Amino acid sequence: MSQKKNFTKGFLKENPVFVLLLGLCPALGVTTSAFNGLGMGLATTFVLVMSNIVVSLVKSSIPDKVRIPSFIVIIASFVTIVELTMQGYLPDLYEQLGLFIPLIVVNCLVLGRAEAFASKNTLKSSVIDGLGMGLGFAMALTILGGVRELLGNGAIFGWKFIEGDGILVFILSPGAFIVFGYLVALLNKINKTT
Amino acid sequence: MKTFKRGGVHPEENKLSENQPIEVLSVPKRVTILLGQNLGANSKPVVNKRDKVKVGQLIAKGEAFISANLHSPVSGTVLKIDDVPDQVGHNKAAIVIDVDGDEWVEGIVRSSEIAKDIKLSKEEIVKKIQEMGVVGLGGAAFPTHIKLMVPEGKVPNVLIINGVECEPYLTADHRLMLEKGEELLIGISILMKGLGVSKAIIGIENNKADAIHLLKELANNFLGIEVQSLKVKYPQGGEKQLIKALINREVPSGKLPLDVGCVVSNVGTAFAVYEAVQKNKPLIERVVSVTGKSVKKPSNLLVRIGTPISDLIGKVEGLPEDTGKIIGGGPMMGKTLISMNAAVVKGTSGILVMRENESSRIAVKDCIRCAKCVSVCPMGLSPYLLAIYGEQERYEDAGLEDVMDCIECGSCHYICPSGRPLLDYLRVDKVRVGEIMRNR
Amino acid sequence: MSLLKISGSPHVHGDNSVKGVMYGVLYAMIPAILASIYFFGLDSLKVMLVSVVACLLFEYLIQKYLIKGEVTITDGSALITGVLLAFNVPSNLPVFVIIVGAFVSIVIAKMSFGGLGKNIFNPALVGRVFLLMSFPVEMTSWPIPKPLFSGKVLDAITGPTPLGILKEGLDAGKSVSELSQQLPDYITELLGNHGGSLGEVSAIALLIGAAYLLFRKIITWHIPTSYLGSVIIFSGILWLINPELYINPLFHLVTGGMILGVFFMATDMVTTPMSPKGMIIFGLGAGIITMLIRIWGAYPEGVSFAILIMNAFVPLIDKGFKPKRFGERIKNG
Amino acid sequence: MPISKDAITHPGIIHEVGSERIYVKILSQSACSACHAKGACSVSDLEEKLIDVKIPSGKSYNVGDMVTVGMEKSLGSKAVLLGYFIPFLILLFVLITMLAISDNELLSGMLAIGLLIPYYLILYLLKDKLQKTFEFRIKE
Amino acid sequence: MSDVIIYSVITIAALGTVSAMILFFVAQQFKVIENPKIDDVEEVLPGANCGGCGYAGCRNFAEAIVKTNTLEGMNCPPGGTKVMDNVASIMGMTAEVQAPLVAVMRCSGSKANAPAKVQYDGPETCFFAHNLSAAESGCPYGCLGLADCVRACKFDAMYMDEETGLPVIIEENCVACGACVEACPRDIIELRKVGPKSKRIFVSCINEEKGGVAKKHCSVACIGCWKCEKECKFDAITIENNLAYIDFNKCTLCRKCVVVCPTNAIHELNFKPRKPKPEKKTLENEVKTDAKVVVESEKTEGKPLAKIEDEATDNDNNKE
Amino acid sequence: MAKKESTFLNMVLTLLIITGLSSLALSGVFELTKGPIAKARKEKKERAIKAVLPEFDTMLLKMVMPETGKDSLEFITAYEDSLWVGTAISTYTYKGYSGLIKLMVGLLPDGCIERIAVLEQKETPGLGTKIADEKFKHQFIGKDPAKYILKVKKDGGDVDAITAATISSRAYCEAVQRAYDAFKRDGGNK
Amino acid sequence: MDYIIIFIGAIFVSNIVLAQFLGICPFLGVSGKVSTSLGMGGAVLFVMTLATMVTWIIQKYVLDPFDIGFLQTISFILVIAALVQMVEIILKKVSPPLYQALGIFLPLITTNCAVLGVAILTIQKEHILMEAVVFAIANAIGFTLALVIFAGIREHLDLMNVPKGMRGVPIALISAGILALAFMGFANLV
Ligand SMILES: Cc1cc2nc3c(=O)[nH]c(=O)nc-3n(C[C@H](O)[C@H](O)[C@H](O)COP(=O)(O)O)c2cc1C
Ligand SMILES: Cc1cc2nc3c(=O)[nH]c(=O)nc-3n(C[C@H](O)[C@H](O)[C@H](O)COP(=O)(O)O)c2cc1C
Ligand SMILES: Cc1cc2nc3c(=O)[nH]c(=O)nc-3n(C[C@H](O)[C@H](O)[C@H](O)COP(=O)(O)O)c2cc1C
Ligand SMILES: Cc1cc2nc3c(=O)[nH]c(=O)nc-3n(C[C@H](O)[C@H](O)[C@H](O)CO)c2cc1C
Ligand code: SF4
Ligand code: SF4
Ligand code: SF4
Ligand code: SF4
Ligand code: FES
Repeated sequence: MSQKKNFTKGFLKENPVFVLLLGLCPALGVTTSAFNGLGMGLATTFVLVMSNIVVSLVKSSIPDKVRIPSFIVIIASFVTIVELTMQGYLPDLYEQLGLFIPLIVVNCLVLGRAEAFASKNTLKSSVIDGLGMGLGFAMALTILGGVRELLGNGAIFGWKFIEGDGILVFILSPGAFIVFGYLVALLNKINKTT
Repeated sequence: MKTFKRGGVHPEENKLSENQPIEVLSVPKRVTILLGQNLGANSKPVVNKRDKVKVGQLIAKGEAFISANLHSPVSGTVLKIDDVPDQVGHNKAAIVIDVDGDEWVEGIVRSSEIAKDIKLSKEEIVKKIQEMGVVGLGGAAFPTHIKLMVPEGKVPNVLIINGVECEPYLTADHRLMLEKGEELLIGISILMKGLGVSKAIIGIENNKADAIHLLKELANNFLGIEVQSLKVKYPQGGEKQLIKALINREVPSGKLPLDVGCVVSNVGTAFAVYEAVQKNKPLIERVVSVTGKSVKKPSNLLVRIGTPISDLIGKVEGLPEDTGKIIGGGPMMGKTLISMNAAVVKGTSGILVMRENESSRIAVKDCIRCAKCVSVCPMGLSPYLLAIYGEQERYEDAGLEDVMDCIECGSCHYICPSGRPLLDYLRVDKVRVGEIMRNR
Repeated sequence: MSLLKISGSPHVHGDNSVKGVMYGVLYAMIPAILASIYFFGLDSLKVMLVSVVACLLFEYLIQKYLIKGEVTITDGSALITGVLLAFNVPSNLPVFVIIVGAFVSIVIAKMSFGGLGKNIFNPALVGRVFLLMSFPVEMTSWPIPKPLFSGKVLDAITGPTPLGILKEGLDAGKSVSELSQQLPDYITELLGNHGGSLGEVSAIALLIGAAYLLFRKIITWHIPTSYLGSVIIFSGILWLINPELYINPLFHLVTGGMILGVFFMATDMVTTPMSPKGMIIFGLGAGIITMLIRIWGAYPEGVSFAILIMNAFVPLIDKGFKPKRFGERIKNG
Repeated sequence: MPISKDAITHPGIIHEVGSERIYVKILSQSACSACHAKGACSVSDLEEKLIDVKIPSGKSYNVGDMVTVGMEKSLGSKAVLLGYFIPFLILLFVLITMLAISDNELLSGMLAIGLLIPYYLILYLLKDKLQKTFEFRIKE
Repeated sequence: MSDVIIYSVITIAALGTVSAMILFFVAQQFKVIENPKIDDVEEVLPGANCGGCGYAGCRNFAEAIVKTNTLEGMNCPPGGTKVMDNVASIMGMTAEVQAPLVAVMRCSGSKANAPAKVQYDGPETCFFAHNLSAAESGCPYGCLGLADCVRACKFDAMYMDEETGLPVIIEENCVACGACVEACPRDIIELRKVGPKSKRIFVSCINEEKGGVAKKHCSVACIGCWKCEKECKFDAITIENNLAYIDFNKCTLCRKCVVVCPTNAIHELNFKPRKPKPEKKTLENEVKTDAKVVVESEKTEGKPLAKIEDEATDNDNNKE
Repeated sequence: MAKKESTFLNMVLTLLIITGLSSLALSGVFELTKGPIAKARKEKKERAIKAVLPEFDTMLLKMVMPETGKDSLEFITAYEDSLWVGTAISTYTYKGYSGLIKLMVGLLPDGCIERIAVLEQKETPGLGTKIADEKFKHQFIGKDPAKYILKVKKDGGDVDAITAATISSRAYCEAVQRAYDAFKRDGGNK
Repeated sequence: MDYIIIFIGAIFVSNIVLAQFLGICPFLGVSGKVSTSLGMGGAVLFVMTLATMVTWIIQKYVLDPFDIGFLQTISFILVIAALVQMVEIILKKVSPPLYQALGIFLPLITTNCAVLGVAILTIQKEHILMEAVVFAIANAIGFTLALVIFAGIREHLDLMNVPKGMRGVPIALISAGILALAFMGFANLV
């Protein structure tokens, strides 16, 4: 696969959220606004890229059987780094994302990529893969958050352009499922036609 | 008023021919006797091409356990023994006889005098019935003698006679009960003797009050025969439902009436038994109702087995202009005929002609889960689900949902507001599940 | 003579059709429609019209342009959804909000599943609950009835529903007997001259319709009976324990959407179990959940939630409570 | 095996054929079984298990044959009961009693967890009996 | 400050070690018994999971191949020889050569050739219609046109021709998985050798009725007249139960039988069009409608069924 | 490079190294971010205190146990030029629509409410969250809870509840009342 | 009483799947068959309780005393991963047939997301051990409830001819959304 394709596949064809259906908990849990979605997406991207880097660097010095626990430790470390950094420098966002930051650890996307891709590929392609997938994830979360914010609050990225309250359900939990459902259907359709 | 509890429907009765006495249809020019007329294995021909046969002569022998003898209903020459299209157009083995005169084999008593005394013993009765090729005339054409051969360990204690005729339009049994009441009762007594029971109940639906009245009166002269009137409800004639209605026993899934101590026979069968045992006459003719709203002269005809259906139609002054469907049997369970050239078989209880505007099904829509089909199913099944399984080819699931219990009464399709062809899919299910079970 | 037809049996069909069933329900709703027009005036007519037109339009558009199948808006089911949605909202609901509700009912709750017969949740109720969550202000300001010919043409005074009065009062620590002065008497509640959603206020009008439905055998007794039964038993027990804290069962029966819900919405056959036993379980469950929410929950009214929650259980109920098979029980003798 | 309402079945492939038993390999699917991405994420959730089954009399099998192994559904529930639910009850019961008699959360917690050991020991001792209970059958 | 570091390292290292031990045991218990070859083999399989190989899915097939370590009797119809060659090279073996097959439709009872005499009113499935009665045309052998076969085909190799009411096989897509053969309740579809340059000759009828009866249902029925049998010099044609059958192993594609058939029941596919010569035997309209069927499946501009002209040129293609 | 064998020793060593390294790294990051985290927390609090009190230069912390409620309240007494200018009280209620609501209530020495800030809440967006809106908070400014009844109008008080969020409004009042009561009990000043 | 509030709260009011969005992957992935989803519930019940107990103890007696709370994530995930594996090994050692029976009956339990989430949540809520255990049990039950209802819905949807574009995941998600909507009726039900 060419590097470019490797990078772009995460956006449509193999979008981790809409197509592969990975990491749904944060995808539904934090996307009450586009900004939160973006924040979560970028945090995940960071963890993904960093752990991909480390995994592809150390891949040959790890015995097969402890691969997974080693990866978990590596990933968990980066998650904690994100956690601490956010707490220090983006306290408001940290509060909004709450529980879902530590849960990046169990996001199958991260572990899956480390395991399936980085542990077999070169540093460069691992970085590209992580970046592509991570940004795909971030994009998905931003779109989901954006749609929910727009419908639920009449705003995008906090910029309110419709007066009044919007349709509240969309920022509540049912709205997450419903919007997500239709987005998956839409993306299926797009992927089928292209 | 007695009836079965669960499910059932009440379609328009339309018994147009109920007041028409049974007429004898003249002998046709050629008859076609299918070798597989009855439930079970085909009969083996014992005549050859160009052989001369007489009325009542054995022409095919039932050799397998479940199969029956066939006798020539006419006298003439065997034209061929070959595949011919049956009522639905599939090619089936048959003996075709060209008619020539009306010569009967000896020993058949042809007088209409009523022979009351039952001279034969239990075993002789069963043997006679087998010899004479008597099969059930209630629809499935199950060889009657097998019903009388009670297996070890089962004890029948009541004979149930099915005079329900719950199918709309059909009146053959009704007329038979009215016109041959006494013979019928003698036939029943013979069956009782053959079976070794001392009790028989004739179940008749309330819309045949005259028959109930008549038989009740006549039954006073017979020991152990009781007539019971029943509320009109389809499919009361189904044997499981009838047993439930009359003696409140439920035949368990996959079991036979005998397992709850009874045997069910149709009134026509009882009459055939009478003729076979008392008159030595094989089953070569039966009463067929030819009816329909557009039919000029709805009738009940006594016809020879093997008569082309076109002859029957001719007798009622021809096929009406606007005919949309011709059905062998009643409107609920009958089969559509593909042409009128096919012949009457032992199981043919009626020929129903439907007008064009009656014969289309309503447009099929998706199931709206109205549960009507569930509530009318006399077997307590979930037809909507079974039909979906059929559609999606999930036959294993259909098997687990007891689709094999379906008696194919069609009540579910009849009632469905979405016009779903439920029974059609259930039939597919049943065939497929049958295949699966056989493969196991 | 055209071609003979061949088909499987049966060859006759009962005279029932989907359309017949649906229009039967519509006829049954006429008394309640009239009552709502009487009590809430032309506003109510407006809400109903908007809702019905929007529902039909959405259904038409989806069937024509997205599913690209047969258009079946004349079968009456979208019409019922429209009327019932209107029945479940206050008469002063803004047009925009009604249209959102119709969209949710038809597009999300019905057509996404494939249309009539396939939806798991009751469309009108999904629409209503969605609106309740999204527009709590609009959905909980109930205009006081201003009967059509009563002369007073006051503009939209809002007031609480009887259940609202009760809930608020109890939450504020008042006792039932203190509150009962504020509550309308039972005659008023039966007739419908009090605050509430369009179609729920007049229990009498609804009961007339319900009787028609039962008479025409469009609905069966199972769900209404078990639903109302469990409500009576549940509230009755609590009432007997402490009549100052828990109001009597009769009040629960005639107030809020109970009658509407029980006879018109909990009986929607699409979203309810298939076997009689299953229906009884459904009714019991819905009754209990309704009372849980009414008595201990945040909302004064729980009928919609209860029915929707039980809708979710329908597949399980259908699995667990099959119709009774013939011949399972061997009875000899 | 007739169509039985109460059987759970699992397709598998014969891995090894012994004199009396055959070993059938099944794929136990994890939560992600329905996931399209299981190729991308072959973590530890696609796992293979070997099931040994007694050979029905009069049949012979070859390595690589597709077979379906099955077991009464009630046995599945029984397995969940023994494997998970009873230990859960032990956990809960010990914890509650311990917390009732002492206030030491650490001790109570550790003890509750610790008492699982004798439970599994007992299971271990009942090994043979369990072996008989959880007998698989083979279809086709 | 350094306390934190010490505690952290101790805690996590301790936890890590414990996990390591646990996982060591896990590793011992759950030895991966998977042969990596399975993945490799699965990779080259088409992934259609059609079941044509006799296994539940492609992976099962791959497992079976690797497990049994033999290719005997193993064939992937969709993939054909190419895939099996690939598999063989992974396994380090040679694949059995299997002559490629393709599905052919052996009924030409189109709406025009076999006009409906009754009208079927029931669910759209051949299986049910077959059990209910003969076809609308009355032919108890002919195609029911309700597309069970088309639905069974997972390779988009079939579609229903609206005009003829018959299924059409798109040769290029057909992988000879046999699903349609299995699905057809009337056993109309047959898998035949593709033949050199996809040329095939076969009797497009399976009606076993006597000629007269068959002809009543359908104008292009095989009437069992023996003409083709007599014409064939290679003993490729046998007639049984009033029905001719051409053995594709013996047929040399000489096309002589095609011409003698009085009902045009013998079809030839993918031959060069013959030089059109005036037709003498059959009715004009029948030929036309029949031609439609052939053209559909040929996807060429074939003018069917005239006189023998160029059979010799094709004669040497028949060995394989 | 060949893969390491999965021997017991190898595995344990690898994991030890990895965990050791990662915990080292983590504690490093922790040390690095400790400052900023603490600062962020402090700033947030200070911002809130400043938002509810008039200008001040010194502040004094203490904990006061209210009569009702489980936890003690934090009192921040503020002085400008050693003059008591007001007290900020971090108060709470669990009766919010989604439980806990934390407020910072600024009281002037005379007991009047200076301003109120919402510290923490999980109310429904668009409904309960309006307790942080000016429109709602504004009505408390300058009110003396001794005269101004801290209850929603429905319950006989003086506070205009947020439409469709009575529960949140009620809880808000309760929290303010708790702060005020503690303030009074504490003697009002220091 | 507190326990009841925790219990009902976790099952109905803020259901782990429908309101907290934890364990969505298995919720969408496994819930195909009612019988197995019930069995899975049993397994989750045990694992979640056990994991919560262990992580609670670690938090309270290791992380808190040494003031290394920032290691929560990494230590919890290690413990949970190891624990889940350990249960499997023990079962396999103790009784292979039992283990096989489970294997054929249940999909593997990889609901790490929910398990870790509950472990962290219970710490955040400052539960005591018993409360933590009740919380874990309730969440496991809530998870099972959602799973079983959903398995039913999925089985049901399989029977329906859902429009092509919506088939599968989209319609499942929309059903889940409506279910979540209905569950909101339980708001404040304690
Ligand atoms: C395989 C088989 C065996 C049967 N054996 C008996 C029997 O031993 N005794 C009996 O009374 N009926 C027996 N029956 C007849 C059935 O009970 C029943 O009368 C027959 O199938 C016709 O029923 P119907 O006309 O309701 O369709 C048997 C039927 C079948 C198919
Ligand atoms: C749905 C259904 C309806 C039936 N209706 C009748 C009926 O009206 N009269 C009748 O004699 N047999 C009817 N039968 C056939 C009976 O079940 C049974 O086979 C028959 O009475 C046995 O008698 P026989 O063997 O003498 O025919 C019906 C069967 C079914 C399945
Ligand atoms: C999804 C949803 C969220 C809600 N959130 C809140 C909330 O955060 N705060 C609140 O006071 N009421 C909230 N409510 C409204 C209450 O349920 C209730 O309607 C209201 O508090 C009392 O109504 P009133 O204020 O009009 O008297 C919410 C309602 C819904 C449907
Ligand atoms: C007795 C009866 C009750 C009905 N109740 C409702 C209802 O509560 N809500 C609704 O949207 N449709 C209702 N319908 C109409 C229809 O069944 C409904 O739109 C389907 O759920 C759409 O698939 C009802 C229909 C009948 C016959
Ligand atoms: S399912 Fe069978 S038995 Fe039941 S109503 Fe339908 S046809 Fe009759
Ligand atoms: S009667 Fe028809 S519409 Fe009603 S449930 Fe049965 S199949 Fe569905
Ligand atoms: S046409 Fe028949 S044989 Fe060919 S691919 Fe399709 S189903 Fe298989
Ligand atoms: S070939 Fe067979 S399966 Fe295909 S449409 Fe014709 S009858 Fe049906
Ligand atoms: S289960 Fe939570 S992200 Fe998958």
